[in-house]
Amino acid sequence: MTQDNHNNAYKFGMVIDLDKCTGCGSCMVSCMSENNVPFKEDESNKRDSITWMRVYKLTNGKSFPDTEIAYLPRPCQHCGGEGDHGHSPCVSVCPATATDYGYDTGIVSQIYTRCFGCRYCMGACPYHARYFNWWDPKWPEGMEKYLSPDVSPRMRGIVEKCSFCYHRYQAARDKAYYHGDKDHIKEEDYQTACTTACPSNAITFGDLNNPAHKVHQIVKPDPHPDPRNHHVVGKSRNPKVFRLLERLGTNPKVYYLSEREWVRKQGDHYLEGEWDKIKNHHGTTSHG
Amino acid sequence: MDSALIPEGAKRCSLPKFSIGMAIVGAVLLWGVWAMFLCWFKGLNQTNMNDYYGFALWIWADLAVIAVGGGAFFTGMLRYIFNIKELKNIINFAVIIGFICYSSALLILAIDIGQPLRGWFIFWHANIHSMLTEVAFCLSCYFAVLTIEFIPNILENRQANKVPFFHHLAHNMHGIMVIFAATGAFLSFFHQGSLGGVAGVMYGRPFAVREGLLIWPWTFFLFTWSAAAYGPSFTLLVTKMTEVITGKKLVKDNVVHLLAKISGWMIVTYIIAKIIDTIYWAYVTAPSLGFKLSHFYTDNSFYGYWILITEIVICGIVPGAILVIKSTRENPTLRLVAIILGTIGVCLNRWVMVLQIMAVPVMPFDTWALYIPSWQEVATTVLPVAYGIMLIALAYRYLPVFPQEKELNSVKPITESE
Amino acid sequence: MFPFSFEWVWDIGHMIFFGGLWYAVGILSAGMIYVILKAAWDTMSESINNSGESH
Amino acid sequence: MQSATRKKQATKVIVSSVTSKNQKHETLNFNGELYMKVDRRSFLGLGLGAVAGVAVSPVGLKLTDDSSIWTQNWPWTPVPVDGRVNYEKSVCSLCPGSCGISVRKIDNRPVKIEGLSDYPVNDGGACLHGIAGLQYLYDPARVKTPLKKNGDKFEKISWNDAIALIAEKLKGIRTEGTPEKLACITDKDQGSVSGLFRRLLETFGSSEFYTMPSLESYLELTASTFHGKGNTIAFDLENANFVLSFGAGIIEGWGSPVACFKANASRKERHAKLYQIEPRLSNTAANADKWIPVNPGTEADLALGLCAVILKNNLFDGSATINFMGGFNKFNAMLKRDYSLSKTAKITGIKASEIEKTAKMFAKAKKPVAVFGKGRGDGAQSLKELAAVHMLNCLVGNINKKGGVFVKPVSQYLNFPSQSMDRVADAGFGKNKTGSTVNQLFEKIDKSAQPLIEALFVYNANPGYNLHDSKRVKKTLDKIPFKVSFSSLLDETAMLCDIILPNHTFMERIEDVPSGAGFAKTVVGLSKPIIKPLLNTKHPGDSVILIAKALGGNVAKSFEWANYDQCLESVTSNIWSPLSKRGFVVISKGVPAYRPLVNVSFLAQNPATINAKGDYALTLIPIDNMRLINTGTASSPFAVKTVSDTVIKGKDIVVEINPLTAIGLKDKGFATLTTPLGKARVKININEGMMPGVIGMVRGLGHTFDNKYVSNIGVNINDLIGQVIEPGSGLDAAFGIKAKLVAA
Repeated sequence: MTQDNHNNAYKFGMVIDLDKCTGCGSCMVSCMSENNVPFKEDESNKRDSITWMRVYKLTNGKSFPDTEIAYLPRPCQHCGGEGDHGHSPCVSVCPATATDYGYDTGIVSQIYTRCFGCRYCMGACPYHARYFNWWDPKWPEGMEKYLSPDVSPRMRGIVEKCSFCYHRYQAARDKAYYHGDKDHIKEEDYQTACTTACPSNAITFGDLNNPAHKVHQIVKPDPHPDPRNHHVVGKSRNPKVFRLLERLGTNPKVYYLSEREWVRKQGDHYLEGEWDKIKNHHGTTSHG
Repeated sequence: MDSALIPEGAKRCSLPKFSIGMAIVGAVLLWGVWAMFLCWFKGLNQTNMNDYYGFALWIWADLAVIAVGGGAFFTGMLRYIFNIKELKNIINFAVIIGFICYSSALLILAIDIGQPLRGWFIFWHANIHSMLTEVAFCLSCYFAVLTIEFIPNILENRQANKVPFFHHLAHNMHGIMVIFAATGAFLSFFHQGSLGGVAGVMYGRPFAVREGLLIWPWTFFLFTWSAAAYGPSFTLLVTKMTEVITGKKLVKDNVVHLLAKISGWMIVTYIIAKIIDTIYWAYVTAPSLGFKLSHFYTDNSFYGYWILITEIVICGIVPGAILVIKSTRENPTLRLVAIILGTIGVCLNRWVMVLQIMAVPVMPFDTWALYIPSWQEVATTVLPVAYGIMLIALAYRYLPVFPQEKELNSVKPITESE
Repeated sequence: MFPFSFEWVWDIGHMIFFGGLWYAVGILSAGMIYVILKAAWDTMSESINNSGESH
Repeated sequence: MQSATRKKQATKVIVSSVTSKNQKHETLNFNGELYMKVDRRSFLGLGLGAVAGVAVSPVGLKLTDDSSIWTQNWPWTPVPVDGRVNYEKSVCSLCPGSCGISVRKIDNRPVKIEGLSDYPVNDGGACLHGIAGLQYLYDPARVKTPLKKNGDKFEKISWNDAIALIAEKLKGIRTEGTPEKLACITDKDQGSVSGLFRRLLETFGSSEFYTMPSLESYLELTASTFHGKGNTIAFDLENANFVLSFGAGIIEGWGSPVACFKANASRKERHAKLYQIEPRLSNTAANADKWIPVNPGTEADLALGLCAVILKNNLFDGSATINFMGGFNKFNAMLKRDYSLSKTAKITGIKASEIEKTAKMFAKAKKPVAVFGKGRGDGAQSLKELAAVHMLNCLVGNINKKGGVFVKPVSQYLNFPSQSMDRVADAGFGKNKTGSTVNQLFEKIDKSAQPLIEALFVYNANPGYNLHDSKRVKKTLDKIPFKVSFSSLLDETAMLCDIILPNHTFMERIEDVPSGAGFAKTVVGLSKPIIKPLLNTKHPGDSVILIAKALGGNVAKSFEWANYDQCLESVTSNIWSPLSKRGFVVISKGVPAYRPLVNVSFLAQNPATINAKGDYALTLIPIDNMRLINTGTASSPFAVKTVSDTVIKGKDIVVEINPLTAIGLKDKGFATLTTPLGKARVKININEGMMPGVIGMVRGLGHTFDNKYVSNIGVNINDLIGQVIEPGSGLDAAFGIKAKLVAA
């Protein structure tokens, strides 16, 4: 079952510049509109509100007037799992193979018609990127007319999450196939709905395996496991780039970029004094 | 009126009195059934679960009943495989309790899943890497074993046993029960373990994750061990309750002492392992992920260090000690205290391994998630209790559950039919 | 669940897991079939014996 | 013996019942007692047999499979219809931003709105409201047909009858010889539809044409105060390297939002600085290089204080002051007198050293620009504040320089043919306008015993919601005998009107959409009908033309187009060809070439600073949140969904206060907010990013019309703040109001 997640395949990923992100919410709405996400009367309980892309507000914890705010958009992190072998926290626990890891794309899929709603994957995901359909999705009379046929609306009782707009990948693949080069999807042909919508261009999306792609150039992923923690693969060699809860070994494909140290520090947990030792360590020195 | 069905020589209360009792419990059961249907027809929005709290009250109940139902597999293993003869006097009851617990667990799972009509996908599209798949397979198979173990007892009903086929069937089943029991022990070992594994493999949740052996995190073994340790305690507790309610002595002291002693030693060994596991987790596993122990027990209104101390010391070391020491074990009051504490302890452990896991924030900027169950959740959690009481009452009334009952409650002893 | 379903992979994990499962299911069903048949046989033979006696 | 027989027979039945029906009949031969017992057992056996039989048959499997397939295709879960994908370009007109959009359609069905790449305003980006635009199109709360008020209820009415009714009323007013008693309120005065309304009023004989307060109107007012009438101001944010923003929510929807987002995001690469001056740590303040908390309402004083530092230290651009007129020395003397460093520090609550440092940084920056317009820029403002901030630009000489402020004539791309005026029209149009602003209009109507206005047209505006003291505005509206709303939704103002003429939404209509709101380039886009009108609505331009034709006479003569489409093509004839082909025309870009005069007379006399009304200890100020619209309509369900639970919780509005102010109040607890105007129940959010002594409440909530997803949530802050008219400008300058908070 263990397959190679490193070569000859796409590894789609994202880097979000938190200094550019303004928390405007375009990515959230673009995602909802692209992926037929429903809405209900009261969405103020954020713990039962389906937002594949959720924007968290971070504060530096200081009091007035030294307070600072940053926004952190959180799509599904499309974890590669420990050692980047494809055993994402959610995929490895799903009892019915309703969520799967695409070794050819690095995308964690969700099969709505197979999921039977045990919610184990939600428990296993530390990012709360997975959402349960507690209610039947209902559109006000007439509004179902704007639903896109590219993404099927989900039924009550199942789990859903960000798919990196997988249908856009399929469209790009079809296009590449049509143009006779089916193995090479162009960077601009496959972009997620949140990426294209972001008015600040804070989101960059592409193939982390492809050095020509912007994500690769920003992230500079380390192909070797972190010598301090062999579960961690693909650590960024850019000192300003981090991943959420990187130390857990989930190996997300969503990276974050910030010049602000306090923001980077909020990406993970550190024991006293650890941050100062760790903050300047950025992957191995060798190149791959 | 139903005297023809009551075991020969046994005294039971009058049918009207019995019916009234059943009606009261039945009302509670109906309340639970109503809630269950609400959850099925309207969906899980009937609960107060949410995306942070995907596992909630009844999953705790599910794990708890399976843990306390562990008395069945462990007693069965001791009775049939290790051939400890005395235990035959309590094995029927242990099996019934196990049957109730496991059927309840399956029912809860059927309510808990968002798409009950697709529940069978867990078998059909099984992901062998998932601990839950292992749970589902072993749980269903083991439930089959418990049913098989229960059937002879049912067939021993006075009227049923008059049917020659049933009589022979019961007899033949007893004959090869060792094979079923062995299979049951094997299955039970794995599913108890995989329930522990459910939490332990969640490496995205530093509160839950444990290192382990091969594919199994330590919680795998701890769960099996704790079920084997506390399960018999629960069997004894229910036996005691049945004795109090019926006002009769049903199991001889030597049998009770033996089971209590076994439970005691299992608890002591388990709690040592649990303490080692906790220390290793608190000082090695969690810090390696950047977490201090205080992260898991402070900054919220419910989960404090008290829960850790209650589980390990008050409901672990204390009952273990009481049951291991002969003098305290044979003191009925202390023994009762011990089996009650033990039962609470294992339930608390399951609570921590289900509910606290969900509550602890993982992302640094996230907050504690606490939730209060809805009445539908409470009702469906109470449902198995009502169902269990009814089934025990029916079984006690109509089946020869306690072989020693007649001997202990009549002037002239009657020999066993077996 | 079955080797003919498309998720099936002939790897060590599937073989051990499903091997264990089918083994357990096999024992249980074989055991039950055995006791039912034997009980039926016992009943028949007893009933034949009984009939013989009563006539 | 007896019992042994029974047992034997019973067994036989049990065994045989599964195998043979014939043998079962034998049991009928037994006597009664025996028969009963045997039958019960045979029944049991039969039952078990049946269960076993069904269990081994494929029926169970088939049913299990079918039921799961059913759950995968629940009929109540919609299945979107597939079709051919195509994209159409258009322009969004939900806000003054005027972004280009690309609409993805499946056959003729729009399914997604995205930003249009290469559009000169937004180049691919889009804001959440634009992306959610289809929710306005398909909103079930839309007005489906013309409505006429009868008592408290609306009745359906045909278009013909509605137009006839309006014409009859208006003719009545004209016959009375008081055409000036027809007024009109729209959102803006740019574009052909507003032009048609104004034309209708003028030819009818009224100058009572008002626009709602907007950044555009403030820009024009500021420009005319300094540089003469007919001018407007734009900010070259994408090239400025030091932006000193006086509370302008550059990433909160100020100006042309997406263009501002882009300019702001590019700061990182351009190493451009942003200093944000406002009492609250807004997203703009958080994103800025420096946040300077200022006492609310003292922004003008701070700006003048900064001017004083610049002048004192001779840091101003000498060559720029050549163009100054209107008493520069007087202005200088006034600053020396009233805005010494220590005085300014005291008023604004900012350290003197900080003021001095900021002034020097601003003056020494290569391409500095000072930006005004608190929040989204369309809220209450005083001309003093607008002017004081703009004075900074004038002093550092960044007018009509790259990265500075562009002063340019208001774009006149429309060519309406000359209109026909009769005697009544001339007389009415010649009369003085009742108020210089819409706020003043309502104040005068409210205070007057006579009906100043007999008929009112409201287009794309919701004064009954948007203006301060909205309860009083609604009462004032009630004093106007005849009101017509041109609206797609039954909003607060429309509900008070006598006739509602429903508009096509921007997805259903063609229209010229000029950019504005301080955007450096002037772009006219063409909004196109992406979908055929879904309801019995009309283009507002067509509604106006129909009314004009029904009025007859000189009015009808001035509206000789067959319909709006023809009108648009003719009035945009200069640019129609490129506009219709490319979808947009860039009227001007780059730095305007001329050096405008700078008239400082308004500031030289140091107009009074407006203070907040009331004597409570705290000050309530509005917050502009990007995720909530605060124009007349409510935000879309998607937008409301994204709003944080520290803004909306359930149906409650959450207000922000500093922990130091929150004495006796608990985070997430309830409190009663009291202002001189009224009370509201609010939830508390204790927030370190709020200045002590200040309460922040979001704008855009508390709509009262019927829409369960977006309406009846929280309170409308305009119910709690009363207007304070600035003498001279006529602007409502109430930046906030004094308030108290008591735990509830």
